[in-house]
Order: sequence, then structure tokens, then C-alpha cells
Amino acid sequence: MSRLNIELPGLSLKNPIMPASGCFGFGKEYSQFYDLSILGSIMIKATTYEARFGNPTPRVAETPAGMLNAIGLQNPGLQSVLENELPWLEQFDVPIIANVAGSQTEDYVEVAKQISKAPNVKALELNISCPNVKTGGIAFGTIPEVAHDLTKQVKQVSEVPVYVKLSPNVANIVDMAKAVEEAGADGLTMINTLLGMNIDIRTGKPILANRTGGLSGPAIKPVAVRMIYEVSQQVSIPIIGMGGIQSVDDMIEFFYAGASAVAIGTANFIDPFICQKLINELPNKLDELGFSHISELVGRSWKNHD
Amino acid sequence: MSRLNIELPGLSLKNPIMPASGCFGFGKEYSQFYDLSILGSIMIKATTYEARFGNPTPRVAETPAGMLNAIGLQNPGLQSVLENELPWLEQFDVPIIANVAGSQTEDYVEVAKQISKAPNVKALELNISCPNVKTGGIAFGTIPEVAHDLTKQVKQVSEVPVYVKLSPNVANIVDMAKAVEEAGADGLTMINTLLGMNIDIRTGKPILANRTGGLSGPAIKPVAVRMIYEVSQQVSIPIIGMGGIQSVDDMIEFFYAGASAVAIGTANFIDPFICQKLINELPNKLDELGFSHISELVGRSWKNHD
Amino acid sequence: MIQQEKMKISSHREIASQIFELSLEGELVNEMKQPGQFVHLRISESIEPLLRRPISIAEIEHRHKRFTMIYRADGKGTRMLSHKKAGETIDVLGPLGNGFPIERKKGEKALLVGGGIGVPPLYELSKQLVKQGVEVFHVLGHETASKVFYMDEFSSLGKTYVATVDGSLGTKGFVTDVLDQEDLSFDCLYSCGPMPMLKALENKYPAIEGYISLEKRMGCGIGACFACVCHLADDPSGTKYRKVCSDGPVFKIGEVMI
Amino acid sequence: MIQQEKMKISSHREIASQIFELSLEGELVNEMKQPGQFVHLRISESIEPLLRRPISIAEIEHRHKRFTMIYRADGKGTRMLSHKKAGETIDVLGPLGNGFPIERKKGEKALLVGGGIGVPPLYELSKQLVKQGVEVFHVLGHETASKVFYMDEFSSLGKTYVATVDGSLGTKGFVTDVLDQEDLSFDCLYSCGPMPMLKALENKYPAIEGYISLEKRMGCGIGACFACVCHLADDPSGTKYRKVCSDGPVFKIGEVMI
Ligand SMILES: Cc1cc2nc3c(=O)[nH]c(=O)nc-3n(C[C@H](O)[C@H](O)[C@H](O)COP(=O)(O)OP(=O)(O)OC[C@H]3O[C@@H](n4cnc5c(N)ncnc54)[C@H](O)[C@@H]3O)c2cc1C
Ligand SMILES: Cc1cc2nc3c(=O)[nH]c(=O)nc-3n(C[C@H](O)[C@H](O)[C@H](O)COP(=O)(O)OP(=O)(O)OC[C@H]3O[C@@H](n4cnc5c(N)ncnc54)[C@H](O)[C@@H]3O)c2cc1C
Ligand SMILES: Cc1cc2nc3c(=O)[nH]c(=O)nc-3n(C[C@H](O)[C@H](O)[C@H](O)COP(=O)(O)O)c2cc1C
Ligand SMILES: Cc1cc2nc3c(=O)[nH]c(=O)nc-3n(C[C@H](O)[C@H](O)[C@H](O)COP(=O)(O)O)c2cc1C
Ligand code: FES
Ligand code: FES
Repeated sequence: MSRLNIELPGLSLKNPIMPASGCFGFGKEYSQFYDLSILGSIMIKATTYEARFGNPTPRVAETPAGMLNAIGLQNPGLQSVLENELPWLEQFDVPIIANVAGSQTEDYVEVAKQISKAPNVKALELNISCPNVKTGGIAFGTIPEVAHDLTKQVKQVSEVPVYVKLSPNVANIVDMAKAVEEAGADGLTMINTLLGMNIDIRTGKPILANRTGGLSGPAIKPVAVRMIYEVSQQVSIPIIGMGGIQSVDDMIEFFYAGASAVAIGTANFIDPFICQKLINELPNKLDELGFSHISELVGRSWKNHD
Repeated sequence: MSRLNIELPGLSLKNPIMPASGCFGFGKEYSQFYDLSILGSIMIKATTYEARFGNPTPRVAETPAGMLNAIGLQNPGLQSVLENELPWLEQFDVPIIANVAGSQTEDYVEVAKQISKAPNVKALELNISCPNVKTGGIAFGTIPEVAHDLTKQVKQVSEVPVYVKLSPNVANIVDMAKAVEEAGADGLTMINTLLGMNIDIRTGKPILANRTGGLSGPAIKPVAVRMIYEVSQQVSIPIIGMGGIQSVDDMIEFFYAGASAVAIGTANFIDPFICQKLINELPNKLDELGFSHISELVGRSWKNHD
Repeated sequence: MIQQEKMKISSHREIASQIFELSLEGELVNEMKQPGQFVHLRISESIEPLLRRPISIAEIEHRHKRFTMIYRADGKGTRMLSHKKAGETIDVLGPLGNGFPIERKKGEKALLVGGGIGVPPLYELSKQLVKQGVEVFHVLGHETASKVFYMDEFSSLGKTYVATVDGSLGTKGFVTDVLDQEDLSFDCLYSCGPMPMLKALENKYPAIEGYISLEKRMGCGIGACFACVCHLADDPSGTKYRKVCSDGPVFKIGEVMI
Repeated sequence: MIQQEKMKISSHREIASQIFELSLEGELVNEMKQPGQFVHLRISESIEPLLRRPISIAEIEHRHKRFTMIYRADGKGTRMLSHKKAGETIDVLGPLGNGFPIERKKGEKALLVGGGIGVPPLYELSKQLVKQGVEVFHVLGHETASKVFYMDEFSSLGKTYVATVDGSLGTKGFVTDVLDQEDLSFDCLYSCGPMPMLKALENKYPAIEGYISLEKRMGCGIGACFACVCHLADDPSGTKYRKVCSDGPVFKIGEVMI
């Protein structure tokens, strides 16, 4: 398995494959299907300071090669995550990336401060890009100065490296990436969902109660690959890539584009064993392509090789 | 057919269905399949002042439920369009929307001035959003002030109403829409393609010679619907909607979202008869949904009805 | 235990207008315990449709390692499903959720009320209740006669009333119209169907012991994505919830807000 | 005239490793004029794969309203195509483009050079040339013996040489190695295959009359989208072009930049 291991700030990954935040809960449900210790890491569901119920239902809808969600960051709140979810995950030999969300800077800072002390939390993922929360959230993800400031404040209190999760709903993703890199981000995760909507022909109304939601799944893969390709050439911090990955070939695209590791979101809903399968299939793919270690693929689409 | 007619600035449309720019050339090829006079309008291929060869090939690639293109605005140039393409189209009883492109303001202005004098050109579509042209183009489509200024200058010289084609590659589509409305735009067309990329697993390199390209097709439909939904509530000029339409149900979503007419792009490549089919099927769909005229659907997703 | 299995279609036929009966065979049937559980079907290996579809278990035949579903081919996914033929396989995730509690005393009476595609799970429920010696009454509501299915099957288990909206079969109107006419007495109520029907039942029988099965749009189907939550009924804070996929789909009447 | 038709599969079989021969029947065959034209296939009614796939016409049988294609199942679309069975239908757009000019005098010699999946269109071409009394030579290049197809068919029309990259059949190496060995004389050259092969031929026979068939990724396949253009060979301005789909896919050697 040593062909797959990868070292990222705070994270010694057995392999570069992990479930994406919000698509794997806090791991319990998927632990019925396979041993979570096989995973490179787990990005747990966004945690906010207070418990949140989230948006009214329907919260998901299907689109061509994609889905929309407007969960609205439902989660049991910081205390419960610290007392119940994270201790439960300690039985597995897997580093946790804690997804941190909030509607104002103080929330982020408080959650980051406390959750980064949990023994199995090895990195934070700063969710500045959730499209489904009304207050303030959008500015964090679309204005470089605001993202810079938030990152800086979170860095000051976090005891583990901080990855910032970028929103694709911007005109210039490189500006966002550079802003958070300058603020001290240790890594980037990208992309979050594209803002979308669909309408029920029968009722004439949006299917989601929240009206708009985040588009994920294969439909957004070309946008994710393009953004990772652009950003990886302009920053020196590593990227964990995500957006529509369903197969080993999809993953390879992300590595070639410039990602150092990948996360799987929507595909877990379609095949609960997907992460396990991809971990098992990756070594054969490396053989087929003639690589000895996964790191040789990173950024190959833009690096010069003979 | 009077259930389908719709009046827009400069355009008396028999029906609200037209091919989208760049997906129908200047009409000749599709005239082999059906009489172009049945169409509501035709959005012809982008015209620039000088002839352009465009980008190197490969120029198209396939993605999940979508395609990428980086044609690079290949066209025979203004003079040839005025002398050959537009006169040829006069044999059909169909108003033409001329898609105007350029890499600097002067180009746009000159093309707009001359092409708006052609007898069958009833409106211009200002292409400020082509993602596949390097110089300048991107600023026209992503910075409200720049778009405002360009629109204003084109309005001053155009002899027909001006529609501005918005790019979806922005954080705030409403700001863009308002900026061009204030500058005097008579209508909006949206959306152009999302910027994307895919990579050939075998070579490790982007499939498109241009590396990135514009994503179109069903994959982008939820983004288009969401943007039209947001913009139509904030502006008072009409919207011609496009992005992934393949069926009558898809069209209905666009009308409900707030579009007054729709354009069909990528779907022409899959089914050359698609526009004809949609025109024929629409009246039955109106019956099924209980509407007597297409205009009753416009904006229904956000308007209050009992 | 939840399993994922490519199960073989042993039969597939249209039993009413747009209503299909689909039987599948495989090991996964061994895990099916309760009536009212459901499975999550992957309709196609392709990206269309992307998401799985939740469908209730309508009959379990452990001896044959076979179970049956009844579904309406309506949207994109179920229409694609309806084209599958016997001998082909379908990727099934299940059994999911918690079904109807059936521990009842011999001689008790149970009222089973179903509406439209909420009717199917009541069939296995009714069979299991009857096996325990419970007397069952069925009140089934449908749009119109051509959509009605399994009348003989239900009738052979207990007295069966039907209502159709257009009056083309049975009582004209809704299941509640039947209930108003008949004045049935019973010890326990079981129901599955559209929200307005479930609400009407909750209002009509505030004091009765009863169980209802809910529908919500789902992502994962196993409790991980929070797509399918509903509020608890007595929760002024508004933060308590149940997940329809893993806590339900069956809830005690009054437990959750409907 | 270009037509769109749902044509019936009359036969479909694997004739070499991953190489399939697919015959379709329908009225559209009446429109097929020239060898070297192609069709644009819609593989599925679903959104996967989204785009049509261009495949050359390998044989035309007007009497039976039937034509045959030979393709390699490699990517997503062609692999899906390979699962279709006789009796099913496929949505075909065609015939497209301009094929090989075949007006030649009786007794002339023609050299046909094909590489890999560029070989198929040469079969119909060869048949039509032979019918006119032209003597044909075939030089066919493949990766390896298991990928070779239609050797008997070509041999029955004229002398046929084969090269495989690994030497597992015929000459080891490329078609140009065969040509270097054999020193064939001919009046006209026809070729279809990978770019490097076409370039090598252009260099080897600068003075000869010849026609080559090109491949480009396509959108519309009918000349409307400008996806498939190539530069003209003698055009310092760099703005002149030909569309492979509607001006080609066959061009006179030297006409376009390859
Ligand atoms: C626990 C449970 C049990 C069910 N049992 C049955 C059954 O036994 N028979 C039956 O015919 N139907 C049943 N349904 C409803 C069935 O899931 C939907 O009719 C089906 O998912 C619609 O898919 P489609 O492809 O027809 O529609 P589409 O419009 O293509 O569906 C698009 C998306 O919306 C979801 N969706 C649409 N309608 C519903 C709905 N009513 N409930 C949940 N999700 C929906 C789909 O799952 C899919 O994700 C059940 C639903 C749930 C939640
Ligand atoms: C005029 C013409 C005639 C052809 N004739 C034949 C033939 O007779 N037999 C045969 O096996 N192949 C032929 N090809 C090549 C064939 O079109 C491709 O192999 C096929 O499109 C690949 O599709 P896929 O689903 O296997 O690959 P995917 O990778 O899934 O294809 C993705 C996209 O890229 C395009 N693409 C990929 N490779 C090629 C290619 N080499 N040329 C053009 N487009 C490509 C596809 O059409 C599709 O749009 C021809 C191509 C052209 C242009
Ligand atoms: C149902 C759902 C819930 C999600 N919740 C979160 C979340 O809480 N925090 C977050 O950062 N991203 C969240 N995401 C975004 C995913 O982590 C991921 O970035 C996105 O879905 C793209 O990957 P995919 O296409 O593989 O799903 C969620 C996505 C889905 C589909
Ligand atoms: C091959 C191709 C070429 C295009 N060329 C143009 C163009 O010249 N001008 C323009 O404004 N839009 C152009 N577009 C964008 C389309 O007009 C349309 O906005 C977009 O494709 C979304 O619609 P669709 O999903 O129906 O294709 C092009 C799209 C494609 C696929
Ligand atoms: S569907 Fe995912 S939690 Fe219920
Ligand atoms: S493929 Fe569209 S012009 Fe040739």
C-alpha cells in the first residue's frame, strides 16, 4: 500500500481517498459497510457552534448527471460532536478532517478553537462556501478579503493545519485561493457545490423547499478539474480535490489536474462501497498507467515531462 | 400557433424557440432538415470584425451530460456575414439575432453598427461572455462596470434592440444583469457556457488543445435555471433562456424560472430536428398543463398565483 | 444487516395502469424482517438516473428468497425501471429503515388504510397480521379504477373497501369517506399514503394507537446525508428530528410533525 | 440527402479483439453514394453518452438496404454500442461528408493503405474500384495479430499485405515498412488511418495523386459547429479552412495541413 500514501500538512494519509464532508455523516452509517480504517481520512459533516436543524424539506433533487442539495448544515452542534461523534470515531485508525462552518466569524473561530483540540482531528476544513445558508456565508466564499480575514483568525486559534474549502461560484478562483494562502491556509479543498435550481413541471415551483441548492455529482466534474488545474499552478499549498468523482479514471483526472488527494461526495449515495472500491482499484490503475507512486501523477497536466 | 407567439424588443416571434448562437452556424446546414421559417428566430454564429480561424483542434470534448467547446469564435468576419450569410437567410421568414463578439470595445461597436443595418437582423446579442478567447473578453463578462460601458457604447450605434449575453462564471449574476440593464440593454440572453476542462487519462493532458473550454448541455441546466430565476426577479427587461434544454419539460422549467423565450444549443448536435420537434410538441404541453398561452408560464415559479 | 446485491428479476408485469409489480430474488431477502421496510434501487449503471429510488417491500417470500415491490412508473427513473425484463439484474440496497410493529394479540382488530402507491407495503403487513390471528380491514384509496391493484389479494386476507376519487370503483371520494360511512372499530391503525391522507387520519383518530409510513425525497437512504428529516411533534426548540430513511419510514402516530 | 433514421441491427459481432462488425438496415442506405462517407451514431437515448459518434461506412449493400461498419470498442460510447443486439435499433444520421473519388480508368493500379480503425472504409472503396476494373493493392497496418480483421475479404479483392507493430502477423513494423520492402507501382493512392501514417505517406509519395481520410473530434457532424476544421495547406494568412465533417473526411493529398 505504500504506493498510495501521501503526506499533507497535519495528515499522514494511507491513501489519497476520503469521503467528502456532508456525504458521509460522522461515519456511523458507512461503518456498516466496511472498516473505516481503510480510508485515507474522513471529512466529517459541517459542525457549527449551535445545533442546527437546517432547511425545510425537500432538501435534495435530481438533475442531469447531478443532484441539488440544500441540507442547510444540519448538525448536532459543537458540544455533541466533541462528546459523541469524534470519540466514537476514535475506534478507527483514521485521521479526521473537521469541516467547520458558521454564519459569522466568531462562530468559526470558536468551533475551530475547540474542535482542533480533539485528539483525532488532524486538520480543519474551513467551509466558507456553503451555498445553502442565508446569513453572511456567501461573502466568506466570494470576496477574497473576507476569506483572507476569516482564514487568518481561524489560523490563530487552530491547533491543527487549516484547509480552506473554496466555492466554485466565483469569477476568479485563483484570486480566492491566493487570498487564503496569504492568510496562512495550509491547504485547499475544492470544489464545493455550484449554485443551482430545478423546477417541478407539475407545480411550477422549485423542487427544493429552499428553492436553490448546491449542485454536485458528475455534472460538475469539468468545472472542478478546470479550477484545480488553474489554482494548483498558482499556489504552493496542496489541494484536496472533489466534484463528481465516480471512478478511478475520474480520480486520475483530478491528480493530473493538480490535486494531491481526492474526496468522494455524491457517489457514496449511489454506491455505499465506492471509497473502498476506489482504494482497491487505484494500484492496478497505477500499474496500467506505468506509475509507481500516486504522487507522480500530481499536476502532470501542466508540468513538463518528456 | 397564436398560443406561442411572443413580442420582445425588436422581435415578433412566431414561437419562443430558436437555435442558440454557435450551435447552428448561419443556418445553411440545418436548412437541409426543415424549413427555417418555422423558427421563432435564429441566433447566428458570433461575428467579429475580422475573419477568425479560432483555436487549434481538438475543439470539443465530451463530459458527463455535457460537452466542452473551445471553438474560439471562428467566423468569416463581418463583411462576409453581411455579403453572404445574412442575404442567404433572407429567403426565410425569420428574424435574425446577430451575435456580436470582439476582443476590444471598438470591434464590438463597429460590428454592431454595421450588422444592425442588415434588413433581417432584428436584434443584436452582445457576446460578452465567450470563455474561449484570451484577450480582454473575460473582463467584459465578469466586471459589471466594464459590461455597462460596452453595452452603452453598442446601444449608441445599434439600429436594433440589444440583448446582452451573460456569463455564468460570476459570483453575482444579478449585479451583471442590473449593470447592463442600466446601460440600456433591451434584453438578456443567458446563460453562456461554464468554464471547464477534462483530461485524457492516457496522455495526462487536457483533451482540448485550448485546455479549457465552455461547458454546455444538460449538466448546466440547474445553473441556468437558478440564474434566470434570480435575475428575472430583479430586472424588468426580458430574458431569452438557454443551457441544456433537450425536451419540452426542460423548456417549461425555463419559462417558469422567468425566461420569455428559449434557445437550444448543444441539443442540435444530438438531434438535428430538435427545434422543429419542440415547436410541434409545445402546444400539447400547454394543454396538458392547462395554459392557453405560453406567456402565462413566464416567471410562474416566483410569481404569486392562486 | 443492510446489504447491497445485484438481484435477479424473477417477474415483472404491469398490474394496473402504469403500476408495475416487480419480484426480485437473492440473498438480501434473508435480511428482511419487518413489513414496511424499503429498498433503495439503482435503476441503471449509467449516470441517468443518478440517484437511487426508494421503493417499499410489498411481499416477502423467504422460502423462495424472493420479494416483491409494486411501483408507479411516473418519473424518469421509474419509467426506465419499468423497461427491465425478467432475468436482468437490479442493484438493490436494503432492507432499509424500520417497518410496522406487528406484535399484537390474537383476535385484535387492525385497520389498514392505504392511498395510491402507499398501498403496497400494507400487503405484507396484512399477511403477517393475519398469520398472528389479527382480524384486518383494508381501506384503499386510488385515483380511478384503472389504477387499482391487488383487490383480490387484499380481499382474501380481510374485508376490503375501496375509494376512488372519480367514483369509478367503490366509494366516490377518499378513504376518509369510506371511514365516515362504515364506522369501523379496531385496536390499531396502520397507514401509508399521501400526506393529506395521513393528516386526516391523525385528526380523525386522535386517541388511537397507530403507525404511519412517511415519504421524503432521499439522498443516501441510510441516515448519512440528512436529506429526509422531519421535526419531532413535541419540540418547541425545533431542533429535534427523525430521519425517515433510518428512524422511519414508519412512525407512531403523533411522534413526528406531518 | 442526409437523413436521420432509426435503423435496425441486422447483425453485430466481434470480429477481432475489441473490433466489432455492425450491420444496419434501412432507407438511409439509399442515400449512400461514395465509399469513405461516414455516419453519426446516437448510441443511447439517454444523456450518456451525450454526443454522437462518427463511424465510417465499411460496406454498402443497396440491394438489401444494408450497410456495415467496423469499429473499435474503446471509450465509453463505443463500449456501450458493442452491447447492442441484432433486432434493436440505432439512431443514425447520415450519410455524411464526401468520400473517395473513384472515377478511374480500367486497368489502372490503386494502392490502398489503412491503419487500425482506418482500414474499414477501404473495404467498400476497394470493392468499387475492383468493379471498375482497377487493380488494387492493400497494405494494412495493425497493432497486433489479434486486432487484424477482414484479411480474407481484402485478399479476395487484390493483393493484401499486412504489418503489425509487434510482428505477430505479416511484416513487423508499420505500413511504410511494407512499402519500403515491396516497391509497388500504382496510379493512385488512397489512405485512412492515424495522422503519423498519413504524414509518412505524404512524405514518401510527394508527387502521386492520392486521397486521405482524416479524423477529428466532432460536434454536429454536418458543418455547423466548426469543431472539426483543419487549415488549408497553402494559406499564409492562416484563416482558410476545411471542415472534416462536411468538406471531408476525404481530401486530396496536399490540400489540407495534416
Ligand atoms: C420510504 C419510501 C417508500 C416508497 N415506496 C414506494 C412504493 O412502494 N411504490 C411506489 O411506487 N413508490 C414508492 N415511493 C415513492 C418513490 O420513491 C417515488 O415515486 C420515486 O422515487 C420517483 O422516482 P421517479 O424516477 O419516478 O421520479 P423522478 O421525478 O425522476 O425522481 C426524481 C428524484 O425525486 C425523488 N422523488 C420523486 N418523487 C418522490 C416521492 N414521492 N418520494 C420520494 N422521492 C421522490 C426520486 O427518488 C428522485 O431522487 C416510496 C418513497 C419512499 C420515500
Ligand atoms: C470521419 C470519421 C470516421 C471514423 N470511422 C471510424 C471507424 O470506421 N471505425 C472506428 O472504430 N472508428 C472510427 N472513427 C473514430 C471514432 O469516431 C472514435 O473512435 C469514437 O468516436 C470514439 O468514441 P468512444 O465512445 O470510444 O470514446 P470516448 O472517449 O468516450 O469519446 C469521447 C468523445 O471524443 C470523441 N472521440 C474520441 N476519439 C475520437 C477519434 N479518434 N476520432 C473522432 N472523435 C473521437 C468521441 O466521438 C466523443 O465525442 C472515425 C472518426 C471520424 C472522425
Ligand atoms: C448532501 C450533501 C451535503 C453536503 N454537505 C456539506 C457540508 O456540510 N460541508 C461542506 O463543506 N460540503 C458539503 N457538501 C459538498 C461536498 O462535500 C462536495 O464538496 C461536493 O458535493 C462536490 O463533490 P461530489 O460531486 O463528489 O459530491 C455536501 C454535498 C452534498 C451532496
Ligand atoms: C460549439 C458551441 C459553440 C458556441 N458558440 C457560441 C458563440 O459563437 N457565441 C455565443 O454567444 N455562444 C456560443 N455558444 C454558447 C451557446 O450559444 C449556449 O449559450 C450554450 O451552449 C448553452 O446552451 P446549450 O446547453 O443548449 O448548448 C456555443 C456553444 C457551443 C456548444
Ligand atoms: S436519505 Fe440520507 S439521511 Fe435519509
Ligand atoms: S463537426 Fe460540426 S462542423 Fe464539423
